Amino acid sequence: MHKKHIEDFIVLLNEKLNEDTFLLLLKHPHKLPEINAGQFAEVLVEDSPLTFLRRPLSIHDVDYKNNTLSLLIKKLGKGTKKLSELKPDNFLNLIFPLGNSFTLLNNEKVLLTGGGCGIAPLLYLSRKLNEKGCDVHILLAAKTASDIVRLKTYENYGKLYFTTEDNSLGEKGLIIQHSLFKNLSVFKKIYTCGPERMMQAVARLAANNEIPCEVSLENTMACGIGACLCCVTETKTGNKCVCVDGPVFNTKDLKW
Amino acid sequence: MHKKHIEDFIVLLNEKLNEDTFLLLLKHPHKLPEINAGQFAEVLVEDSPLTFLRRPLSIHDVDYKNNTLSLLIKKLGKGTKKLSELKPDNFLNLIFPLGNSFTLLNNEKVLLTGGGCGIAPLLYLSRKLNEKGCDVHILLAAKTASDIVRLKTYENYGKLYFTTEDNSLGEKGLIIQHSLFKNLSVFKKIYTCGPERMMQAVARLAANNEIPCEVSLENTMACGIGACLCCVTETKTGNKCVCVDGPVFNTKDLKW
Amino acid sequence: MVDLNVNIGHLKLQNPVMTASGTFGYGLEFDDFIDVNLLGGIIVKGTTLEPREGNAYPRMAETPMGMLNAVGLQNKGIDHFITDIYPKIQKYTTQLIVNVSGSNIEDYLTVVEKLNELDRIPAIELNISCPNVKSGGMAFGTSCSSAAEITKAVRSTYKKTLIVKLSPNVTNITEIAKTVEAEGADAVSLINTLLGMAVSIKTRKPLLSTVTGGLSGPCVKPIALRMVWQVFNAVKIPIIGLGGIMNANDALEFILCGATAIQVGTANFIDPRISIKIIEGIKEYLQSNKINSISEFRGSLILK
Amino acid sequence: MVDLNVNIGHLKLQNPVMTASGTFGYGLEFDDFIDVNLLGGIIVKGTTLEPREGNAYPRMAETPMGMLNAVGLQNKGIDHFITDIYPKIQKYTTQLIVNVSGSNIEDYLTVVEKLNELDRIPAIELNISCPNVKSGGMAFGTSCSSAAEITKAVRSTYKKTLIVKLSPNVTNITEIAKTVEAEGADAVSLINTLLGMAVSIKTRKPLLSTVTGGLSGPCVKPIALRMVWQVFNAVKIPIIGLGGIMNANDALEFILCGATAIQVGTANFIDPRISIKIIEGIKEYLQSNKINSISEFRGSLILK
Ligand SMILES: Cc1cc2nc3c(=O)[nH]c(=O)nc-3n(C[C@H](O)[C@H](O)[C@H](O)COP(=O)(O)OP(=O)(O)OC[C@H]3O[C@@H](n4cnc5c(N)ncnc54)[C@H](O)[C@@H]3O)c2cc1C
Ligand SMILES: Cc1cc2nc3c(=O)[nH]c(=O)nc-3n(C[C@H](O)[C@H](O)[C@H](O)COP(=O)(O)OP(=O)(O)OC[C@H]3O[C@@H](n4cnc5c(N)ncnc54)[C@H](O)[C@@H]3O)c2cc1C
Ligand SMILES: Cc1cc2nc3c(=O)[nH]c(=O)nc-3n(C[C@H](O)[C@H](O)[C@H](O)COP(=O)(O)O)c2cc1C
Ligand SMILES: Cc1cc2nc3c(=O)[nH]c(=O)nc-3n(C[C@H](O)[C@H](O)[C@H](O)COP(=O)(O)O)c2cc1C
Ligand code: FES
Ligand code: FES
Repeated sequence: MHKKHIEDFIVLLNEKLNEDTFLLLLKHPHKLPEINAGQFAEVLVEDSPLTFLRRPLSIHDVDYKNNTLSLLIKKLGKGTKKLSELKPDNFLNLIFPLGNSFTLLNNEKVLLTGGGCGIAPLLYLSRKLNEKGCDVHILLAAKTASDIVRLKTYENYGKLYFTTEDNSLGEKGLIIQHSLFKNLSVFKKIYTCGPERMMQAVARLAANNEIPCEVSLENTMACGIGACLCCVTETKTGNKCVCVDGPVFNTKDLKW
Repeated sequence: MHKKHIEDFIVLLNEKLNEDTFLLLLKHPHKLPEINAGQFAEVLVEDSPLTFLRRPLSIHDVDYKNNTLSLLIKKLGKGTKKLSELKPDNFLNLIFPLGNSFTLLNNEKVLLTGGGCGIAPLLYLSRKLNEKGCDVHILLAAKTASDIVRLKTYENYGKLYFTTEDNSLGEKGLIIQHSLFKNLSVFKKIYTCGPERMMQAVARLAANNEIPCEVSLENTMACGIGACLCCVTETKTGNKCVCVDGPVFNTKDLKW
Repeated sequence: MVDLNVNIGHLKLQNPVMTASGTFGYGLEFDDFIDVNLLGGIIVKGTTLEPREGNAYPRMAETPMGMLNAVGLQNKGIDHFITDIYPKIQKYTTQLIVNVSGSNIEDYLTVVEKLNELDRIPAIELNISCPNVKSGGMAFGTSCSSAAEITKAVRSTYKKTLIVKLSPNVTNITEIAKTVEAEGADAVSLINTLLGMAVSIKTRKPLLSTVTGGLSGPCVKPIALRMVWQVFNAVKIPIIGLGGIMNANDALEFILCGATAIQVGTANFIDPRISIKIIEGIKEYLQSNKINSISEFRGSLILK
Repeated sequence: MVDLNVNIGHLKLQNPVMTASGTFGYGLEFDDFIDVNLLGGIIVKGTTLEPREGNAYPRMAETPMGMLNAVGLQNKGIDHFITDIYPKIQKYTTQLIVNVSGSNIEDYLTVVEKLNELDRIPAIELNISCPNVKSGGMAFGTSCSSAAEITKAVRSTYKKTLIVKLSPNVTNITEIAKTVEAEGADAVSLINTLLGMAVSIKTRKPLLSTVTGGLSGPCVKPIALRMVWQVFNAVKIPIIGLGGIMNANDALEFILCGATAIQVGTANFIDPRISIKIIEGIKEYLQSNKINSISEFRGSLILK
């Protein structure tokens, strides 16, 4: 495991992507330590009376040349709202990189699929897989086209597909109704994140097709470093901490 | 008593006056209600996790033409530090005007004296007394010259005197060592605010010279409107609330 | 339209939002800010037999998301209340409830008998939980036997609605609640303040003249909610929930945990209009969730 | 140089700052952030006889300036501790204290006897105050008789330093403290978490799988300080104070109120380096106030 760090990042950019999603580009004051795809950070929300604990947020992308990383965040409540108000030159304190990471393959055909702000860790993952020569297919699901953000960036690392419930982009319907799921066996691995129900549906189809499937779980966390045992998920070998034994799990180990 | 209001003011100006003193110029969105000299406001400090209660701050000056009022604030702790970071166009919620007020005289010679941020209410008071034809003398005390702020503004409404402990401005020493105190009987009334010990010294000399003396007391407050009874001071007729029966008291009523 | 009416004993409230004793003066202090008559009711300041000067200054200290107070029941006594305050607050059409304190049972009884005579006071809240007085106060509320004794005595003379206000500074609040229910209380209100303390490392002194004081505000909400839920599962009489309610969401949480009505305390200091905003917020929540009445929502916590 | 050494029973701490059980793992989780050996000591996770899976998810809820937890003593049992954890933490030179829990006296005794054999464990903290387990836990800590019984039993077998961790969910914490002192405890630590609750009006469900859970963080500090002060005035054995300590000022407040040492709990989640910063801050305060030793400062609250 990589050494964990705690550091004040400098906000370079806070870009509003749609009504409630924004991208934070953060600069590390020194050399950015190594980060794997699927890892997350515990972010300190300052000046927010009712936000006592840090907020776990996936690392969306990493740029070692510029020592920056980015977070893709959906405004959900008090903490994320406060983060959405950050301005360039503000500081943001992160504990990072946390958790395990996705297992990467070499030169294989893989499917990355997700919805909502669940897609945050998929960008860095798609880049890593692309670098390893994989044939990367990315399926993003949403209610409507405007929910899908950073489309152009994903396109750099794989072939993009969409489902929208209102048929405004890609195929109409839910994620598992997409035609890709008709012929799942062409993929060597499926990676998924998003709402739990969505991930479970994907995992079930992956299992039916005997394709390994990795999910990134969300969970309420207090420490993010395995110290409090607040973030457990049930696995076939007992309760595991999502923050250190996850957030990435192979679905065959989960009690889904 | 005037009707009390609760209102979001707009910050027009936040001027740093010295290391730890600043002036907030606040615009009322509508017509500013009438305010008397000596009254204060309860100010809501937002986005400050450890500042739960409002902060009482004297009304430093009032401009009915522009519907603005100003606060003169010393950075002391969490709340005042937060207020010092306000920027133009920010909102600031005030409950105002609160408390009683100084008793004004017509066409008399009066002495206003204070130190520290205790001088905040003296500006509006000096203006009111000046308007009423009084011969206004203002004695400001500080450790050193740079502690004394808004000098030019006070000059508009009365004759200024100073004491500084390091002799950098005016006479050297403590407030009551000023030569004005040698001949106190020329004044019909003394108004004082500042550190309690300073006010008590002034009040004692006023009493010795049988000159009426009004003080503005500070106190820890929760509500500012007489509802909680947290802000009492002992008077000869029992405990009185500084927020409604004060903050101005005639020293003869206090148990000093 | 949603139905916000609730009953506490014989008392009918037009909505479940009341203001807590000691935080709302006699209501008059808030006339500049709100129409007090829109409230379900107001609980006026703790009233004792004799006038009380209360504790010495300082009486207040801010704490993380809360405050400590050591007012110590400063009030001018029941006779002054009757001659000076009562006439002034009769203008209100909302329910007026008097919070009663004392240092011994006889004092309580004398006050209660006098209040029994006042037409416009349909209920009292028996404060057996004030942590800020030397004798009486909280002492009555921290043992079942003394809580029983005082409730029984007051019940035998007081015929209108009797609310008993419980102390959270106990090992088992359900036992106390069951005891006062058994002795004839029409309702319980909880919680009063938690005993706390604050000191300054600058002066090395306590921040309160009394060293310890009563903690209130959002910091106590989790404890208050838990106690309301425990008592809701233990007694049949209505519960009035309070402790750290700052907005309509908080109020709804208490009702979800079983409170029939709620009281707004410390929040009045932060926003003097908050009690009215809470009524509006409750209405909106019920409407947008298609719940017809507040009683339908009460205690509807889902334990899967 | 200021003298930060303190003694708790036979235990010598290089400074009064320890980390609280359940909030610091086994220390190892913090190696990336701090030099754990700079601490006065660490209290490792609550350890039971048998492995425990703890409570179901969700186990955590944020509250105003605090959090609720319902971990429920998840741990792999004492034997796993001895074979797998103990070898790993022996690298530390700081004091290692094991927090012990159980659902009956026999379980406690078996665990304690096993810990008695471990050279590098000079003390245990007897947890008679966990609110998150069905049987045992807090039940032992909320009555004098059961607190006495378990302390006596453990004392008769355990020869090293015995710290008993008290529950704040009681009417009178001084009585419990006096009882465990009389039964031979070398020190008391207080407070464990306060029983609280949180619900969602969106889902209408409790936020914890166990409905109620343990409240910690700055919100409880006023209560914890008060209890430390009360117990300081009631017993002679050292007090380890905790509850909401977020910085050196908070720590100093507890010491001012009589604590010999303090523990940092929830604050470790916000800043994993905070315990070390607190040691630095205490040093600076003493230096700039010209106080030679922490024991000189202890309990020096000025009551005028
Ligand atoms: C490992 C991990 C990685 C994550 N990565 C991202 C990411 O990259 N981008 C992103 O936008 N979000 C991500 N999340 C979710 C994010 O942590 C929450 O949205 C955030 O903590 C909400 O904080 P808030 O203060 O805005 O909401 P709050 O005001 O605390 O809560 C608002 C509502 O959201 C619910 N809620 C709060 N936290 C969670 C949670 N962790 N899971 C489910 N519901 C919750 C609350 O119950 C409440 O109803 C991640 C979570 C985890 C555990
Ligand atoms: C009627 C009235 C009028 C006032 N007018 C002004 C004014 O015009 N300008 C101005 O700068 N200040 C004024 N004050 C004082 C001002 O209210 C306090 O400085 C402010 O509340 C401190 O808040 P804080 O959050 O910065 O400090 P905190 O972080 O709360 O406290 C910092 C330190 O200051 C002490 N302290 C806090 N509040 C007070 C208080 N009210 N009295 C004495 N000590 C206190 C605390 O004990 C602590 O040691 C007035 C006070 C009153 C009661
Ligand atoms: C300043 C102050 C004075 C109080 N006075 C009384 C009182 O006289 N009688 C009483 O029963 N409760 C009194 N209380 C307790 C409140 O009524 C209420 O029970 C407590 O503050 C918890 O609610 P809150 O967190 O909403 O404030 C007082 C509380 C405060 C803050
Ligand atoms: C997640 C979590 C787990 C805890 N587990 C234990 C435990 O196993 N044994 C114990 O005695 N106390 C446990 N506690 C209580 C703490 O040790 C401490 O007494 C309490 O949190 C108050 O201190 P704080 O406010 O500084 O956190 C736990 C607290 C938290 C937040
Ligand atoms: S969040 Fe603390 S162990 Fe995972
Ligand atoms: S501050 Fe509440 S009565 Fe004065």
